[in-house]
Amino acid sequence: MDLSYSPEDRAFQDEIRAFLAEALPARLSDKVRTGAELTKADMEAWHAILNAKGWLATTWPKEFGGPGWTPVQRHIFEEECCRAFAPRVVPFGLNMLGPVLMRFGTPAQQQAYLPRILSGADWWCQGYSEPGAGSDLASLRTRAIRDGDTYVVNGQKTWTTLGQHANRIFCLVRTSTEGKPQQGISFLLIDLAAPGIEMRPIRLIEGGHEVNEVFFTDVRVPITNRVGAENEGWTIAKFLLGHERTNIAGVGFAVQAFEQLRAFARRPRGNGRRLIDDLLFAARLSEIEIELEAMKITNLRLLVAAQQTGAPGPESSMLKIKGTQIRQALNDLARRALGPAAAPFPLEALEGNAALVPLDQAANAARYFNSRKLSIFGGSNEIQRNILAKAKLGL
Amino acid sequence: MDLSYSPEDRAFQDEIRAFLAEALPARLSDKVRTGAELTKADMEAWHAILNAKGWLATTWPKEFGGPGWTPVQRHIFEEECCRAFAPRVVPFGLNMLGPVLMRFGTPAQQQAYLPRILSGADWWCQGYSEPGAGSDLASLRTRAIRDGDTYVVNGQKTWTTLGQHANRIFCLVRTSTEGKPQQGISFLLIDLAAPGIEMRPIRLIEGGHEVNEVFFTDVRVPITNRVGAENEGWTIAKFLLGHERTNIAGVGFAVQAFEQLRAFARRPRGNGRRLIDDLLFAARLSEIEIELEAMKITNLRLLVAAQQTGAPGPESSMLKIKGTQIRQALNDLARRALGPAAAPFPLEALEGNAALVPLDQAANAARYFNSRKLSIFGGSNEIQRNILAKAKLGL
Amino acid sequence: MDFEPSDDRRVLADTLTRFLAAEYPIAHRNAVAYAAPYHDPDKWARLSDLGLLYALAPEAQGGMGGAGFDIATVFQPLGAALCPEPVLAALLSARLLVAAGHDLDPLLSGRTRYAAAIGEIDAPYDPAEITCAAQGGATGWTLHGRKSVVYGGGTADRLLVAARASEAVGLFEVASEAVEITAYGMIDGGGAAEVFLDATPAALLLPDAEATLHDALDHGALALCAEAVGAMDTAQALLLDHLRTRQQFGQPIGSFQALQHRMVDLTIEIEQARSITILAASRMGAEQQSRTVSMAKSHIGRTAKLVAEELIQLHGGIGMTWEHPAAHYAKRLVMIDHQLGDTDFHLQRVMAGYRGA
Amino acid sequence: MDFEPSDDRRVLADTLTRFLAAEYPIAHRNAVAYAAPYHDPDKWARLSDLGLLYALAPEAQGGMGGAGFDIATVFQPLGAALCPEPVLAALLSARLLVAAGHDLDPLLSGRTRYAAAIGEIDAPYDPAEITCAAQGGATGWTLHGRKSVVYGGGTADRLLVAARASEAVGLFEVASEAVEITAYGMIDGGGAAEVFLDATPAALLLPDAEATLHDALDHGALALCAEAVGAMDTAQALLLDHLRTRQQFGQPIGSFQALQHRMVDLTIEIEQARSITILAASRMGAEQQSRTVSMAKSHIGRTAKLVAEELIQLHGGIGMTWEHPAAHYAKRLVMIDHQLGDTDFHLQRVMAGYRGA
Repeated sequence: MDLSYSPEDRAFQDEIRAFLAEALPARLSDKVRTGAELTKADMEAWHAILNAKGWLATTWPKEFGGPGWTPVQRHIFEEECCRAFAPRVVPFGLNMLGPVLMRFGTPAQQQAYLPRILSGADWWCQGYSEPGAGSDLASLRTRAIRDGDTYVVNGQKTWTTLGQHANRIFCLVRTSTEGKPQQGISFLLIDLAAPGIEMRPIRLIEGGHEVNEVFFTDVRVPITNRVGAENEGWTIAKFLLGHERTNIAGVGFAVQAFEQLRAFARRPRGNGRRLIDDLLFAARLSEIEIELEAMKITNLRLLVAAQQTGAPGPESSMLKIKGTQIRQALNDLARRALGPAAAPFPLEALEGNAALVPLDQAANAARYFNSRKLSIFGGSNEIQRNILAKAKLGL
Repeated sequence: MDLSYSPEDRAFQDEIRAFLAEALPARLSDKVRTGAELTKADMEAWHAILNAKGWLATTWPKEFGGPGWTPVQRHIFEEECCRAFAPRVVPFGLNMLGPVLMRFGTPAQQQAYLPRILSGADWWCQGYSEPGAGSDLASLRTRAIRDGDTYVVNGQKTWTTLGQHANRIFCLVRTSTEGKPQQGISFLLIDLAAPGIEMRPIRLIEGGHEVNEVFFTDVRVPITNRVGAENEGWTIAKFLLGHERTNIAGVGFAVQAFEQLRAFARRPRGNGRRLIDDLLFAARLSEIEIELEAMKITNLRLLVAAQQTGAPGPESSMLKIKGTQIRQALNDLARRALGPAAAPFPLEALEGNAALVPLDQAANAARYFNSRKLSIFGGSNEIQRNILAKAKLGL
Repeated sequence: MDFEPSDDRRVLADTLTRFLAAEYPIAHRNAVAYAAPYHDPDKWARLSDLGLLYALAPEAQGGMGGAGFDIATVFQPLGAALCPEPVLAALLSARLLVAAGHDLDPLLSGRTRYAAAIGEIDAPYDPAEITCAAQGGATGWTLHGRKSVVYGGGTADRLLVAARASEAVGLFEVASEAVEITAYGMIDGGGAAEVFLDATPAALLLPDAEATLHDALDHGALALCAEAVGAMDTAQALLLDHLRTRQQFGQPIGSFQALQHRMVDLTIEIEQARSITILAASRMGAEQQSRTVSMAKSHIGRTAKLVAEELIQLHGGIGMTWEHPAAHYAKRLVMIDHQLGDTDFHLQRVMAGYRGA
Repeated sequence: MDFEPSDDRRVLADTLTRFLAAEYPIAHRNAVAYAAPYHDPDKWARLSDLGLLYALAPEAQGGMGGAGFDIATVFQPLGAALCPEPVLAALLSARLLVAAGHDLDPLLSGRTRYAAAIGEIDAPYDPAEITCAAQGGATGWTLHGRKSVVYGGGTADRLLVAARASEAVGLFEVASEAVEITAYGMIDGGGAAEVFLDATPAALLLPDAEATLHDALDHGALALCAEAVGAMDTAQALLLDHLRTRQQFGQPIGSFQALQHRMVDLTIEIEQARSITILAASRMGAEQQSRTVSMAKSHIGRTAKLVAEELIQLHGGIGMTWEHPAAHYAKRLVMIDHQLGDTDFHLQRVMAGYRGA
């Protein structure tokens, strides 16, 4: 039992800190700190900085241009990025498609796409969910019908995050209606410039635009853009679901939110009093802090176990559930901490002389509402419970 | 909208209070207040006092010897009895079998048994659950096989409350294995003095003896002791479940527990400080008080609705769930209020010079553990949720 | 004992419910609730013509109601329809003007719009903490300071301002033109404003207004509870409809037991919230008014948030979208806890009741 | 970073687990835990012979451990087997004797049984509130007052007593024969005692012992956390077995989704409790010792109760019976919250950490 980092890990941590102190532009970390929306250019700029250092594709092995880090090193990197308020890396190409191509793609596909992910030439988005296929993903109905050397794709995808910035989409499509629903699914790479594709924004509860619907009408996709065998896309879908859950616990984000909230609560108000001295507030904050401290260890325990066994087990569903509960609880308390001042609509947030609260708190209500997605997207917490009941508890 | 009692109801309330002040022996109310075990003689004595006044069978119509009260009057009576720490009326004959006989019994059965319930000549207990048939009551396996004018009963019943005091038991037994499990059940009245019956105590978690197992070996029961038609006992079981849920919310008991706990928390300790001034304790107590105040109204709303429609709906399951949650929360907090002093085992409770806490609090831990039964017995809260989902929400 | 509304109140509730259903379909509601002036002035006039505001004041002061159940009768349908009109501002103002012996008809008729400017950044809920200052002089009173998140403050003609003069907190009236007002919308719809008082000339209505302010805030809190009950009823109906119709894994998701049990628990909490709101309404004007209202508001704060969160969660992704009514009900249900005292503020008022003997 | 126990600790845990499984089957455990002397003196001697107690003290003082992980290694198997032996009394005493520079071997060998008499009726958890008095005189010190719920007090040879002399709380040693002791069993098994001090002659061990007492209580709280984790693991196994085998409505009840989801939530809480206990063990002797132990004890207090209540509820009636192990695990899990500070007491210690800058 030894909960401290090894000397090597501590040296690694120092290296990350030094890099972030030098390379992370304040204009980006300020935006993250205050919850301001990052532009496409902001995200691309941060990707380019990381890529220049060789630290962009943290989960990739060295032969494909990754740094070859251990899970613990990746954890340290993510922790430090959060602490420094670095922008989050856009995961669709790097952490989702990349590993899929390395495992299931042809050499030609790997050579064509992996370097473009690193360079930023391609921005990928994800075409999984459909209006009728959410938790029950296997019921998806977007059809791809063979016509010579191409598939003709018709249907609709939804919840496509940051699709407005993307030039390519990877999709699960139905190539057969025979057998069980899982059996007729294939995995396609689609150029968003192809004729017949329309992307429409979905406005979320707090007013922001981060997800989209994608409509496919007679879109022609070369069969060489299929990854893996025809009708065997479900294997890839499961691989993605089970394999790449880096930072699923979101501990770094939770620590960030906790520190911001505690700092705010300690600030004396106009009448000299501090929110932290309100006993019920302090009790609620303590309860979350305790859960968060426990979560840090739970996360590390599973990380170290995964490092030893090579793959995360169904336990990662525990990280998803508890991790989202903690982040949502923090966002909830941060919203409540503002009292009536949480109400002004962020799109018209008061600034300057009329400001009600510090800038990094002004979006607390919007953040709270937006964070309700955490327990829904990426496999709802109900689905995670089903998985755990079956795979871990044997019920 | 008028939440106050009518002048008639208030006069009725005064009458009850005056009666209790005069007729309830202090030796009984002291036992109830301190959680001491009531003997069989104690319970019989209180029944006799109520019966002499004509207030024993509060749910019975006048023609059978009841007082003919409205649901609101019954509620007032129960509220006042709780406030005065009167013993609880033993419900098996009065509130369970009585209404069954009135509705399904033959005139001969009614004449034979109802007066004996009032007089105390018979003490009934209930033979419903079996080791393999708890929530799934219809799977019961105790067999009754016809042999001329008698049934021969073999099997086992369990959770028979206060069976150690009883001379008779009403049972659900299987008279047919044809069709759906619900279809082959009959309702029998059995004399516990009959050969082949053995009653064994079940010791509960906190050490007390209030429930029993009953074993039947070739017990002969005259067919005239069957209530209702053969194989139609399920109708009676459902009638009992749906119909007679007097005081299912247990509001009176909760008020009693709340008042005792608040009084204890307000008492200055040796160092002059009071538990009530501990902010977290006060917060937890307040949260329960709020639920209890809401529950009082929820209970009355459903009571008045039942008075108008003639029968309680599936909503009474809500009273069961929330009512038991509140009572359990109060028992939980009362236990915690004692700190380490909750630990001494009640069977060896410290008294006199060595007493740790006031006598009416000494059994708090035992009460807490015993009260875990509330959400299990009489249809578990899980079963109540199933009922509500189907019958009230249409899911 | 009787839990049925009186005939008068039933007629008012029915009229209001029909009007709101016809005039505030969710698309229109959202259109007006999220863009300046954050309500619909035209429909506000028509609501006033229905006599709505008269239900908020007692007969002795020219109204036609004013009891706890009258307020609940008005606000429950408003909540069920997510109506963004500044009726809360009118209610608070009416209670203050009644106490000041002021003529209420301009307010009750809808001709003059009032807003109550009580809360401040560092005194969000408790009038005892007010720091805005009132100074008396030869030419009358002037006010100094800032009032925050004044509901309906952006569209009011007159403001009723609580400000501290020497020891006591007094109640003053000022004309909106006389102050600097920054109006804005709220995340759950409807409008509020920052009010900057800079030697603003004011008329004194009540020299010692603390009890009056508490009473007005109690009435406002009751109104918010009733509004929440109405919104929770609609939320529950939306949710039940979704559970019955949304298919996943070849069956309606309402057939999954885990969701059924959560829906049952939610239903029980909503019924409890309704009950404690009824109790609070019955105690307005009675001895236990403040403590009972606080019980209700504390319960509602917790329950409305639970309903909002389950409303989104059980809807899944669609409940996160601006397009779906669920999102807007969820926002309102959560943000009600930010108005006139949140669940813990009111819990502490309930706890204060233990301090006595 | 490494979450595997060291080889020494693994051997100790395995030895202890095997011993307890063989010697404390639940029927025997209940037989000795609920009847005077509320433990099994014979097996206590054999446990001591295993060297168990040496793991509780540092090598410098003649022990073979004493670190946070040593304590966790001992108490987790004790919890898993519901062992009623007074090991907690030994641990508290060992920490006190270490601080006093006292010879530990009589304790660690099991030859002399010590109990720590710290808590009082009105000072149940916090040594700062102690009122028992120590008076110095020509013939030495005498103690006056009463100590309550002294774990292992009924079977101890020597008592270590915290008592107030003028300003400071000091630590004293008395012989059990010199005091009046009322021993009793506890509702969850095991024994405790009331200790009446009436001019009892005592030896002064430490004149200012408050920090030492806090340190001992921190170690005791950690031990209770580890014990709870062990008991929760057994509880979870009992529950899973029940869910897999108990049939109702023609299927194992573990196939019902509502119960599955509750079981998952329970599992997550247990893992969180294990994690925070590991963290606390790692911080013993470090700067954050007290606050981290309080985090763990507060979490455990809440979680162990949840596990206990679900253990009974999901077992149904059978879980309410004395015959079934579930009932006894449930009692222990709940009553751990009554020892050395409950969930809210420790939450307030965590909250106190915010008060600084």
